Amino acid sequence: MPRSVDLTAVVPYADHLDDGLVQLSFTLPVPYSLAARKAALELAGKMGFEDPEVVHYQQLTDGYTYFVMYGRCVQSIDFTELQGDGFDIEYMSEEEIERFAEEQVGRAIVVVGASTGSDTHSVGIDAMLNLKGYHGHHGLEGYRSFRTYNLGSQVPNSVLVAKAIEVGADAILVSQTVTQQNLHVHNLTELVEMVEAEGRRGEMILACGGPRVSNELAKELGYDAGFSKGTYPHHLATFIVRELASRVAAG
Amino acid sequence: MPRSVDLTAVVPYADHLDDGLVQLSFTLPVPYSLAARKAALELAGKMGFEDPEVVHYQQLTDGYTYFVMYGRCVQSIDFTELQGDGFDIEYMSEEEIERFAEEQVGRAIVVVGASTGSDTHSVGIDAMLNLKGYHGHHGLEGYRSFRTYNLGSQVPNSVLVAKAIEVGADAILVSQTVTQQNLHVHNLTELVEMVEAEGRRGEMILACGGPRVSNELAKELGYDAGFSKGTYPHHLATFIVRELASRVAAG
Amino acid sequence: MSNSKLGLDPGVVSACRQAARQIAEQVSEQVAGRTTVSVERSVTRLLGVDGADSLDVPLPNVLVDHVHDRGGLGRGVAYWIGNAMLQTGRTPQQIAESVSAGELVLTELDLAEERAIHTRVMEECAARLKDISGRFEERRAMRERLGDSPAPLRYVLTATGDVYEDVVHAKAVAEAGGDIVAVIRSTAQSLLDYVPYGPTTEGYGGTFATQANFRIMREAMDEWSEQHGRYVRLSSFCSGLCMSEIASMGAWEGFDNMVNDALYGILYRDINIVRGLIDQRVSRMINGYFGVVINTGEDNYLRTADAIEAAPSVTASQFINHQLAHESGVPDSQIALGDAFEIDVPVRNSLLYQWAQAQLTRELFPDCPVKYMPPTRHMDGNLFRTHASDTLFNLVTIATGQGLQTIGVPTEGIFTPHIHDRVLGLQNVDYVFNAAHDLGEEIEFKQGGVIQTRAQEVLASAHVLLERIAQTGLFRAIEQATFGDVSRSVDAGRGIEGIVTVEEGYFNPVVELMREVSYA
Amino acid sequence: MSNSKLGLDPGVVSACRQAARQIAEQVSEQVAGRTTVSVERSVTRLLGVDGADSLDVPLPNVLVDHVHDRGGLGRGVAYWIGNAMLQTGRTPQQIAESVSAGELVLTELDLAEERAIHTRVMEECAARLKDISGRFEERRAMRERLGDSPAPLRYVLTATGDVYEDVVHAKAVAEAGGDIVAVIRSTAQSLLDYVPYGPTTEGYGGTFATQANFRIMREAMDEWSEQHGRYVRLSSFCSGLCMSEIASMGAWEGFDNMVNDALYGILYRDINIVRGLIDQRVSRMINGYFGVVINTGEDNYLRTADAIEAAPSVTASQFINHQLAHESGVPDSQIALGDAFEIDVPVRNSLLYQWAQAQLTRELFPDCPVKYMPPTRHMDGNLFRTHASDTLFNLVTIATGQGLQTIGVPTEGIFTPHIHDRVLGLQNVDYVFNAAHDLGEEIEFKQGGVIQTRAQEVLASAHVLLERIAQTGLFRAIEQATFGDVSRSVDAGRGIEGIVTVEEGYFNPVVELMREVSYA
Ligand code: B12
Ligand code: B12
Ligand SMILES: Cc1ncc(COP(=O)(O)O)c(C=O)c1O
Ligand SMILES: Cc1ncc(COP(=O)(O)O)c(C=O)c1O
Repeated sequence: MPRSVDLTAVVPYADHLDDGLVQLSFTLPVPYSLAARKAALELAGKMGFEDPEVVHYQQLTDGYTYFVMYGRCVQSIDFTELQGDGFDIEYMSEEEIERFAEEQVGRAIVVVGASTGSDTHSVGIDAMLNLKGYHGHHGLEGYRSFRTYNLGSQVPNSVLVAKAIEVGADAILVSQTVTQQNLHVHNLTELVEMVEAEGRRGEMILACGGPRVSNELAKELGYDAGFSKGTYPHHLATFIVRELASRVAAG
Repeated sequence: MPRSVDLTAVVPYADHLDDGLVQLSFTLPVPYSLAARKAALELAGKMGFEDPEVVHYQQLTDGYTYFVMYGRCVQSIDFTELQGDGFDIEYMSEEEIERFAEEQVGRAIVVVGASTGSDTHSVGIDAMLNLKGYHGHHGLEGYRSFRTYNLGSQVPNSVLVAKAIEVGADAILVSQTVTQQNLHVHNLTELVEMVEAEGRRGEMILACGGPRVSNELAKELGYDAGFSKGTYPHHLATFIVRELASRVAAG
Repeated sequence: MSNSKLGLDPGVVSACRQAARQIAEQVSEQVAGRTTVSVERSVTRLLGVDGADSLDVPLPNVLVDHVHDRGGLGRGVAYWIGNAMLQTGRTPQQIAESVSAGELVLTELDLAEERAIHTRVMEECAARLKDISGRFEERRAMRERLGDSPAPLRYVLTATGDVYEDVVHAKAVAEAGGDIVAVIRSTAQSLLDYVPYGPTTEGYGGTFATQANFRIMREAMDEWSEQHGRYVRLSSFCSGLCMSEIASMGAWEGFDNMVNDALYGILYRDINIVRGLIDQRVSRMINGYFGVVINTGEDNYLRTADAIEAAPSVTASQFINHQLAHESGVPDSQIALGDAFEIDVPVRNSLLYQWAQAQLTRELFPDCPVKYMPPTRHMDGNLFRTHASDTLFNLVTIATGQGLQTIGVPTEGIFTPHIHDRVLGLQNVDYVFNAAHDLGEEIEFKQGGVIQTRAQEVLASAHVLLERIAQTGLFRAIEQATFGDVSRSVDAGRGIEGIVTVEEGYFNPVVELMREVSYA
Repeated sequence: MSNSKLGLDPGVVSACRQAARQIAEQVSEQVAGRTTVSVERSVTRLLGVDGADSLDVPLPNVLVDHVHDRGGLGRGVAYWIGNAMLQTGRTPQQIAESVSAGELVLTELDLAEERAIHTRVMEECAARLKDISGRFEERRAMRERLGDSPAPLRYVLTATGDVYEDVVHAKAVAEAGGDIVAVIRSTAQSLLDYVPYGPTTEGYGGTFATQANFRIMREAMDEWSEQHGRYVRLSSFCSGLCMSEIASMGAWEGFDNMVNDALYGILYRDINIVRGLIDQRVSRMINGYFGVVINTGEDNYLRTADAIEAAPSVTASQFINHQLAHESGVPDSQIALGDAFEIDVPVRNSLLYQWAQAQLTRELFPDCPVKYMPPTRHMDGNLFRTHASDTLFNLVTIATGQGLQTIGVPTEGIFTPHIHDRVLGLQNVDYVFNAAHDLGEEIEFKQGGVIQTRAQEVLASAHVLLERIAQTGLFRAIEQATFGDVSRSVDAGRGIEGIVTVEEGYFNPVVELMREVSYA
């Protein structure tokens, strides 16, 4: 008979339920040798994998060896706890958002956005804000209920914060694409600190986005939300109007 | 200045020394959702990864989600210990083996090999034993110092052991390719048990091979050595003549 | 051929066909006058016998062994069943059960008049075939209603060993665009001289082909097809010692495709040549009759012989297999000849040679769908290397318009695929089929260039080979390791003891009924 | 063009060239009579000035600012240096150091006779250029001795931000067959109006282009080349506010290639149009003079505009860039025009369109090497999807015979590549270049098929566009968002304050010396 998944103790599935197989790959800065292979196996062991196996390894250059491995993960996750966690957001459509905003906020919502620091990647923030939008979905500029300011790219955090204060923004929207050496973390942190230093953190929604920004990371850095690949303008708009409505409701 | 690798505490290298980045991928038997993503992140956390990140995830079918992730491995390996471990075997050439065998063994070395059980993959054992060999390297049949019996594929363990006893084999060579559900482990274990039951374990070298056989696994199962992808006949021959020579020396 | 992209010589092509016809006719003569235990078991199955005894021996085996032990198989099992039906008034299933229970000895019953027996059995068998055909009609209607995918169809293996896991994997395949799910068999089922009974969850490298497993898969995929509005086909293996039986089981359960090639068993499982070819003949007849597409196994040769050197043997084998299939009544549209993308990765211009070979197969057999297999032999644990080879494989598939394509997966060199590996493979297929959709139409090959020259050379060598085989006969050619570098002799091999010389009065209702409507 | 695979109309092609020539001439007129601070700084560099002051301000900046602050830059920095050399007998480097130390004010020295100044400076500059040329000669000899790879050359980026890490990555690239290592710059170096000094280890998304970093890379790669008997080229970026200075630095350190395109800075870094084009002119002159290959940046347009719609703008820009490069004395063999494989993955027949575009570029500029860029915009975190796109990209590269190819890596959509990612990318390149080695020779495109039609349409639209730009001028076209969907106006943008109108008696020894031997 078919066995069924125990959602309180989920492990990876490859060929059979509960086989736990995980693929991993990495480079070790050690010379290509049988000893290198052994090191990779031991390291996988330390990561908690059982029966780790090297299926491919090769020299990259003197002293560097690349591995492709498989191992059996014996840790498990209680999925039932996460399910309840309200993660599966229901997004509103453009029309629903307009109606909701009218009813629950009742005034133009002002947002200011930019790609900050030295980042010249503007396609992400443009996708959210410009009329053209993304994959056939309008950007916020096209919503009746929003008034948008898109400052473009390479915008210093100070300029963005000043503009937000100037126009009395309800939300600041930041895009970050270059993440090497955690550049985005530095940039995003600086912005929050500036807003706080100005004493405006309470008045404004702070949201950020980018291919390697997650909601978790955003919250950790002091933002209200973070958005990653696959975001459409109405996702962002849903979040903003709901958040504003609840703030309005809370007085 | 360039930093140098600390071989007593090696961690994975991706972009920078000691960044520890590892790529992993796996499927979880949970529905495609933000909760699934969260589960993957938590699981990576349990594997000991810091800053785990989902760079791609997708639904496979209802209730199954595939993930590609990166995480920072904080465990390290003392490579200096492994280096000393004699892993970097020096193989002899065909000529060296012939000479060594003449001098140190002094008689024909008899080996019997097969692909056992239901396994019909004979290319691996043929590569080791047949004259044609592998990638331009002779198989043992072509060595003056060896007398070889290749029983082919689909050979029951009992037949292989009987043949080995019959011809007074110095070594039994087993090939195993089908490994799903650990079929190879069952087959290989059975053979060792048979040889032991016959009271012949001491007299014979047992070696096995196959794409997913490792030296470690072989030893764990009671073999003297295991050989994986990339093995050439002279690797196997080097091992056999050295082993025999030391047994001869030990009396 | 008139607008051949390869500049093939029509004279050489028809000489090849002529030689292949000769070879096939010789084979027919050489296997004539014999039946096998498994052919007889498939007759019992198509008369409606199913189930197993308390020791898990399938009733078709019980029945056929019963007759065989008593020296009666030379007349054909149908004769004895027919007689018993007349004498006892029971159905074939009831007869089998009684025999199994030891309550009935078929060879000891009074014998009815021959004509009467024949008529009774034919009537019973015709009714069964009609049932099955009716179910296939419904299935064709379903396929039309849900809509059919254009070629190349995406053919995907599952191989977990557990039929319930295979269902999960098959759904992932369907969701990612797979058109045909093939449940790979547990290793060495080829060697069993019976078909296991019931659902199974413990196979290695594949899942046992049992009727229950077929049914479980079929129901699951039909459900998926209805829910998602796209028909998903199923496939399994008619190979080994039970070729024709599995063909019958597949027919009962509405399988759309069947790997069907005796040569695989002969070469790689050491099955006796004659046994294999007799079983294949009946097995293909059954597949052909119900509209099931058969896949032949030439691709396997390239797993053990060098793909560049062995190319002519692949082409020659395709000609022979094509004729053998015709002789069993399988029309072109149901003959998916085997071919593979197996040239070693570092070979200079390998893509050109692959392209030449793939195009050659298409031009030689324009009405056959061709089963094109992915790179596997030279693949290893470097998942990215395999994925790159699969990309070019997909390109050749679409550019040469193959009929069906077994997809490649990144883990080809290591595992039977993990659930996501096939999805990654199918995404690659989708991408390439779409990106290069009309590439085949768009390009022409240089006159006398590498591709044309290669194709012409392979054809010429295949021709020489076919002429030689027409001289010596297929059996001798197999002995000479013509295919896959493997040699087998005609008087050895597994299953030889299951060959039975037919006696005066032998008859086989399945063959008789099917030949009536056979392909002319 | 006579045996064009695409059936291009030679009349249209020459009309395009004609329009581009007109556009380039207009640009020359529009930027004439002006110099920039960075052009002047590169003059100081080519007179031998190097180093930085205690605040890390590079001496070329100290010197040029010193003259500029005193209103003297209209005569050119060479005039003041030459005068100081005559008056003080010091070398340019000593002069710069004295100025930096506040011991010398160039504009307050007595003024020598103009002719004498000119002669002295020309002599000094010629000696420096000769030094550099000599080193390039040695380098060419080394390249010949070690053997050169055939096109397409494999161009690979490193981008760790730490020059010492870049060395490690570059060695892995070399080992895996990379021909050219390009050290990507730290983000926003474009915006710095100076070149940082010394070795650096803290860049983001790339490593600062400094002379010390250039030297470290060059030494490491020369060592590798000698050890392994294969010459590895180096490349960096002449873009941003210091185009001509970086060209001089690259020349000193023996860099073989340079990305050199003002449009990148203008469109994506908001650098002023005029500033960009003046800097580019001198920068290209320097690259051209020493035999350095320049890479242009048309590929970038396809990262922000749709690759199908924007194709004519790419072709038009190639025509213009080609003429602008000619005007700066760069011969065809050193002009690697930009192009990219950037059509969105799900587009039906995208491979055919890519092929058409790639072939078009080759046929329009048969003697230019072309820099062909990998899919990046539509790549995501699915590493296998990216690798499959890279495989087809590699196929088009080899089949159309591109001059150099920036390789794709599986992580393109996520990270600057990890050390092994480039190796995986290079293995893919190796595989495809080898497997499809002679494919380009082998195939012809159907007359009036998808590929020919597409290429002809793109050319026709490019022609219309070029005629329009020839009417309105390049500046207006940029304002109208013709390239990359980005609009920039001529009187705004960064670096505009660094433009200096030249006065009577202005001279620039670098330009004068280089024009003598310039390409006719
Ligand atoms: C286009 C592009 C460029 C263009 C940018 C033009 C422009 N005006 O934007 C140009 C050519 C100028 C460029 C230059 C460089 N680039 Co670039 N570039 C890309 C590329 C190809 C596509 C990015 C893109 O437009 N994606 C499409 C948009 C729609 O996706 P997105 O940004 O993720 O946005 C979505 C979500 O993230 C989210 N989102 C994003 N922002 C926000 C904000 C808010 C508030 C919300 C709610 C949501 C949200 O919603 C969007 C829609 O779903 C990527 C590769 C790739 N495939 O990602 C490399 C890439 C981003 N570039 C990279 C680099 C390194 C550079 C350079 C720094 C290289 C160099 N040193 O020279 C330069 C300089 C740029 C700089 N300093 O900023 C790296 C970044 C590596 C890293 N992780 O650090 C990448 C990943 C390429 C690579 N693999 O190396 N680049
Ligand atoms: C060729 C082949 C076949 C041929 C075999 C013909 C033959 N006579 O050998 C045929 C077509 C018959 C076949 C059939 C099947 N195959 Co098969 N086959 C392969 C293939 C393509 C190549 C294997 C090969 O020959 N490699 C070349 C040799 C030289 O390499 P090697 O065996 O690793 O040997 C080297 C080392 O391992 C070592 N070595 C090996 N043995 C020994 C022994 C000793 C003593 C020593 C010292 C060294 C040593 O040295 C050798 C040289 O370096 C692989 C895919 C792949 N790329 O690996 C699939 C593969 C092995 N097959 C597979 C499967 C599942 C099957 C089937 C079971 C499928 C089915 N259910 O129908 C069938 C049935 C076979 C069976 N039950 O055994 C799977 C195995 C999955 C798994 N890990 O369990 C693979 C990996 C394909 C896949 N991805 O699904 N197959
Ligand atoms: C034609 C054919 N039949 C059958 C099989 C399955 O093999 P077995 O049942 O012998 O394990 C294969 C596998 O490669 C095949 O190609
Ligand atoms: C032509 C060109 N110049 C320069 C760069 C690097 O950019 P920056 O220095 O502005 O970060 C790029 C990167 O895409 C480019 O294409």
